[in-house]
Amino acid sequence: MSDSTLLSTLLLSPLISAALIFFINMLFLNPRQSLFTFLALTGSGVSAVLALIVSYQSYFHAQVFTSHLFTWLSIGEFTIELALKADALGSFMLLFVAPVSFLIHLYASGYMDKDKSYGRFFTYFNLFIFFMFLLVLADNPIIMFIGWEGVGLVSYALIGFYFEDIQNTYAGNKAFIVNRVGDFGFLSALMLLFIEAGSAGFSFDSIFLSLAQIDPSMLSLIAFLLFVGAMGKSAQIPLFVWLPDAMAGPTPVSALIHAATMVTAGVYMVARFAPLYTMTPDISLFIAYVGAFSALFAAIVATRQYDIKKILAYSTMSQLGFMFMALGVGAYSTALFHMFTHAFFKGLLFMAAGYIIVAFHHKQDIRELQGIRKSLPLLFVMMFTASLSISAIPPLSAFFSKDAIMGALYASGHVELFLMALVASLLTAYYMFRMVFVLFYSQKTQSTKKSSKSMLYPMVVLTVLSVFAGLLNLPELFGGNLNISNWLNLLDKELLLPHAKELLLISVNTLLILGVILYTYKRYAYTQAIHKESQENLVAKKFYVDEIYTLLITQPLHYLSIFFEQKISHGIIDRLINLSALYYARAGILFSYLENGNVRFYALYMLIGVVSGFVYLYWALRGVL
Amino acid sequence: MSSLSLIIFLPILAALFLFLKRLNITVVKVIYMLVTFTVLYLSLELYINFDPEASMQFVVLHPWISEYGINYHVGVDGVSLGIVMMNAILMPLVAIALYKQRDKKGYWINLLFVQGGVMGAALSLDLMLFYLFWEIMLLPIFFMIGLFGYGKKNFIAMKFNIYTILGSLMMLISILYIAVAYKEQFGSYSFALDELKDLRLSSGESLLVFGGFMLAFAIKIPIFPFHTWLSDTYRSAPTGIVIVMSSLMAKLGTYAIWRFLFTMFSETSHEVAPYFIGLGLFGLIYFGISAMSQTHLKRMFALSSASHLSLIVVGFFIYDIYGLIGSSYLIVSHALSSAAIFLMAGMLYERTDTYSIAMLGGIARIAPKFALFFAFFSLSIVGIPLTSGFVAEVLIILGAFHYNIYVGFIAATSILIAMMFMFRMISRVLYGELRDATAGFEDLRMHELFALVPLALLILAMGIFPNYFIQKIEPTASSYTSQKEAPSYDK
Amino acid sequence: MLEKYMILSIILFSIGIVGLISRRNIIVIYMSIELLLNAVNLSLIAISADTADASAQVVSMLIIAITASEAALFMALFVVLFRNKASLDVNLFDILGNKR
Amino acid sequence: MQSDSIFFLLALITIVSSIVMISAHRPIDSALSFIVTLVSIAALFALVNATFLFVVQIIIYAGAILSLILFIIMFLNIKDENLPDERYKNYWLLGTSLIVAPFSFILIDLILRSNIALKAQISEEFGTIKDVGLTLFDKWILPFELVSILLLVALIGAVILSKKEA
Repeated sequence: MSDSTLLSTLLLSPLISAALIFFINMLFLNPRQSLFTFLALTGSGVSAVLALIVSYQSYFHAQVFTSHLFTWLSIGEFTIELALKADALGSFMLLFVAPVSFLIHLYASGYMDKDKSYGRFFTYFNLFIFFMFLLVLADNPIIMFIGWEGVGLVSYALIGFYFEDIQNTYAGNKAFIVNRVGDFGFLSALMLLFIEAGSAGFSFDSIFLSLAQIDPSMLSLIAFLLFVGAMGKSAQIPLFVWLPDAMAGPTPVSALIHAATMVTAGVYMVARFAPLYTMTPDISLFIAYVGAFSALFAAIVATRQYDIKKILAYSTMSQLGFMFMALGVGAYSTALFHMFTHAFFKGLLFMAAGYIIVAFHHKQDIRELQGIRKSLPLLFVMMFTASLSISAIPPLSAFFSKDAIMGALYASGHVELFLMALVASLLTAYYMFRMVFVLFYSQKTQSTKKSSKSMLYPMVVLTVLSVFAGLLNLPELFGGNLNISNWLNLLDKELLLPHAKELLLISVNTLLILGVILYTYKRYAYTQAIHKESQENLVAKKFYVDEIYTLLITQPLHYLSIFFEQKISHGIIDRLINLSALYYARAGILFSYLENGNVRFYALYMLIGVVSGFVYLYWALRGVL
Repeated sequence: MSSLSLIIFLPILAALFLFLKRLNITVVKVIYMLVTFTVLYLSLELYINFDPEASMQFVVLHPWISEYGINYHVGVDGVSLGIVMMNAILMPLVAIALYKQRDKKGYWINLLFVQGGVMGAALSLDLMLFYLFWEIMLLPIFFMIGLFGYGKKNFIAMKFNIYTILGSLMMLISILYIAVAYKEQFGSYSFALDELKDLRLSSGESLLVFGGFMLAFAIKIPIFPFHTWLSDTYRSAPTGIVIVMSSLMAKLGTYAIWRFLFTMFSETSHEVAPYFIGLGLFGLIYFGISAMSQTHLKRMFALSSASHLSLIVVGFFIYDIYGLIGSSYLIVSHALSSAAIFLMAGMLYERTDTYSIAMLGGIARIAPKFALFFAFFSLSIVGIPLTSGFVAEVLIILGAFHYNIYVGFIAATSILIAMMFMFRMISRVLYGELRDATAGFEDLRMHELFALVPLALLILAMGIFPNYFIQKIEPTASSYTSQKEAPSYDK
Repeated sequence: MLEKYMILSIILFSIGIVGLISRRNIIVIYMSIELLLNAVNLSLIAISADTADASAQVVSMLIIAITASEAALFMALFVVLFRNKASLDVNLFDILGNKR
Repeated sequence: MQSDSIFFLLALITIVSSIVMISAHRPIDSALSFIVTLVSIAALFALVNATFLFVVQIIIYAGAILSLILFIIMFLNIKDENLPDERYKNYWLLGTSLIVAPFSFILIDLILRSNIALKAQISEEFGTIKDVGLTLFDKWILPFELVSILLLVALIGAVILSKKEA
């Protein structure tokens, strides 16, 4: 198989399986579920295997796969090739996106078992992988944008998957609209970029070559607008409101789209445009601050959530904030590495949550799910591991990635960012273990008999990965040589700390986190503290952000709409038009008074006419006479 | 007879024949199908034989009223080709979809008549001929609303007609004015577009004449503030005619701006372009926001159409290759999408007897195919990637950014505006609980699928392989823009 | 001499028009019309005298003949109208007008 | 100069009596003053030697038509309540005069400015019955015959109009 066909197959196999599932689902009345499972798993499995091959070749032989499908659009200078390119960054993305997708497919085949919309679900799911690959592999920003919007669209469809409850579809609408606000920025940025630097072609490489000719303020604007797109997709302040609501979708969706892959697209995009961001330090710093505030905000809100999936959603937002902090200070590969580990442990956490939800009849409130350790021992182990990992306990995967971020923040000299990150990281440990202790350490016991093998296996794999994935990018401190960073070879800033300082940082950090976990244990394990929390304060109400948005955007728009339609269109313009017609009719009545049937009046009109004619002629001919 | 003349006159003659002859309704439908498919076949042949590199093709020129220089002069270029194809594709599909619902002979006769009128207006290169067809299109609309409409149909038909005729009269005055001015300068009357190009008018005169033309087009499109006939007319017009109005006639208005105004008054067009861009952008946002509070399905779609048409106007007045191509692409793509969505709204009404969004709901539970297509076409209006609307919007936005960065930002809001109401509408109509009106909702029938599937496929094809279609338009558009360089480009 | 006759004719004609339009009494209107014709006759006679040609006098005579026939019809009309409305007011005879 | 002063006298009588004719409230007053007008016009005819026309004017107008009018007025037995209520008569007269005034003024002005008079030599026979008769039956025979038809038509019309509804 040639490189080009390999890459095309990687991209197209999920699309083909999606199309097949779609047609079978539409055309046949009672297709067998196993057929769908087979098609879906084949589609994602093939691409997972190929993705591993691509990553292997890229890592060990620095091979760059390319594939040119067709010319999408060509007008004047605006030539958009539908071309794929798997460079180091792309291959790295493939390395975790494709396998995680496959695992979650496997998991979903258990989760969605016997669902009446099984076929529809996997159509969307495979379509999602297709768009995600398109996003990752695109060789120019417009095609990337298509993938970018495509994943948003599928995410919309999947959030509203259980459309019988209209609220779910509203959540989907919200997700898509907020995302599109981001896309507005993204698209504007791309257009400006093309106008400023697109004359030599619009693939990433040629853009980066002509970046130097762009005016710095314009460059900042472009960088900012691109980041607006990332804000929307990666749920950063202020465009994060959709992510918690997006948990209305089935749990595999939350695991795949709203934790592991799609939401990280913003991080990927900023990393992809790293040459641009290195030239605009102000915007980079802005990104770091947005990331810091998002991380902190989400972590604070997560401490008062009760819905198991919402906790994880805020946690995702918080972790994404960490990644943006790293991007902002120029530690691109560190951010990407955190994204890599995050995909595993967050995917695992969501899958575990989904497992619990299925096992306990779609209960999602942790207060109702207390004491399930006995019935789900394996799950307890996995969830505990994942929580340790996300809290950055050595030597689990997130320890390496998060610690690298902290180090980079510290080294960048922005102490305030470092402190915010530290607080957010402590809060992470707090809310994660709050959940774990409430769920598993309780006097109560609940039992269940449901279990599904196809759901468990992927989780086991992900547990292993979330434990060991960190070793791939082992820092020098621990005898590694930053394999992934070297592989990616992005324009990282040199943010190295002396080993002693780094060691000190790590130990203090770890100790603090352990202290927090201990405190959490004291507070929540085997107590009723969870029931005593106030529901009314600012944190529990999520800082009233949704309400503020409704008040500031949704409602004014609605009133404006009514105002436009009823007051301006109908009240002013249409009334003027109708009135002009009416007065035209009135004028007719007025003239009909002249036509009164009285002949001497007619004679009068005639006389007036004749006299006016006379006077006019007399005046006009005054010179001649 | 050349194929262009055949395309124009076959439907009109068939309509006259059907009008004069007393026939069974089935025979009428069969003849309708035969005629529209013949036209489709001829148009496809035209499309295939069309040489993108040459400008005006298949020109037919017969003297008509020679002492006044009025000729029968038709021809096709890249942009009118799009309208011709739309017309040829939509008409048979409309018939397939409405095949069982409409059993009045007049319905089909009027549709045929309208097809001929639209074809004629799109192809004519002589101002008088254009005016003739422009008015011919109007008559069937009047009868259709009056005969088959809903609500206060007589009032609305009357209002629509007087309103549009008012505009047309201004246009007629302008046409006569320039013909006389031409005689003063060159010694003979002429209504031919390529000769009138050479006419030199003072800036005040050409502004007035331009205004006369523009009024006619602005009312037909409609541009803010000439839009108030729109939502009522769309609401009370029967499905077939709504499709014709939104997909063909409104588009013809924008097309005519390009074909006539930009050719004859290129300098004036440049002078007034900023105002019309402003008006278009305002309309884009205004109509979009107006649509948000609509509770009536067809009115919402009407306003959404208006919003997109404003964007098309912006694209034309930007006068930049991206804007021009984007607008002509959006003409075609929006014609397809809006035709499909109005068709589906008609099906919805036929099944539920209501257009009120509040009374609908839960359709996706029992009619998955309907829901799928409805959602797809709504999303294609929003301009989701891989649908044709996305390509067009991206091009227009690119042109707008090229023109001016602020214009660009406002034009880019077009990707936000439509979905603000579209998504909520989809939720309310398709999802949630079943209502009284939607209980027992019947899924798409076979013949309806036959009408919708080609539209959906075409929209997808135009979104995935835009280059193939755009190559037919590009040389025409670039020949226009190379004549006059894009006026301003400031950061 | 001709100018004087002409001026007098014009004045009489104007007075006739004034009477014709201002008055509502149908008999006075009739007489105003006669006055108009007489004014014309006057000018015709003056022209005839000025040109020493009898043709204008013949025309004037024909006019008088027409006046006579007109008189006959008018008288008949007066009788009919008066019989119907018992009034000489022309404003009553306006059924051709805009009646709402 | 004698004829001039006679002309002015007659003109004055004509104008005054015609003004009285159009402004009198009762038709009988109008008719009587109209007789004065007609007679003075006849005198004006005589002043320019149109003797035959003078006779015709007196006989047909003053004699036949006016007496017909008077006869009708009396026949109809018009009382005051049968007369129209002409409250605004004077305003109307004034208004219409104002409208007509420029018309008359312009015509008079034109006549005064132009030189239209030929002042041909008047023969001895001018205005006699022979002269007029010869012209009438020589040049104007067709109109003359047509007028006779017109009179016949008017006669029949008058009879039919005034016939009572059966």
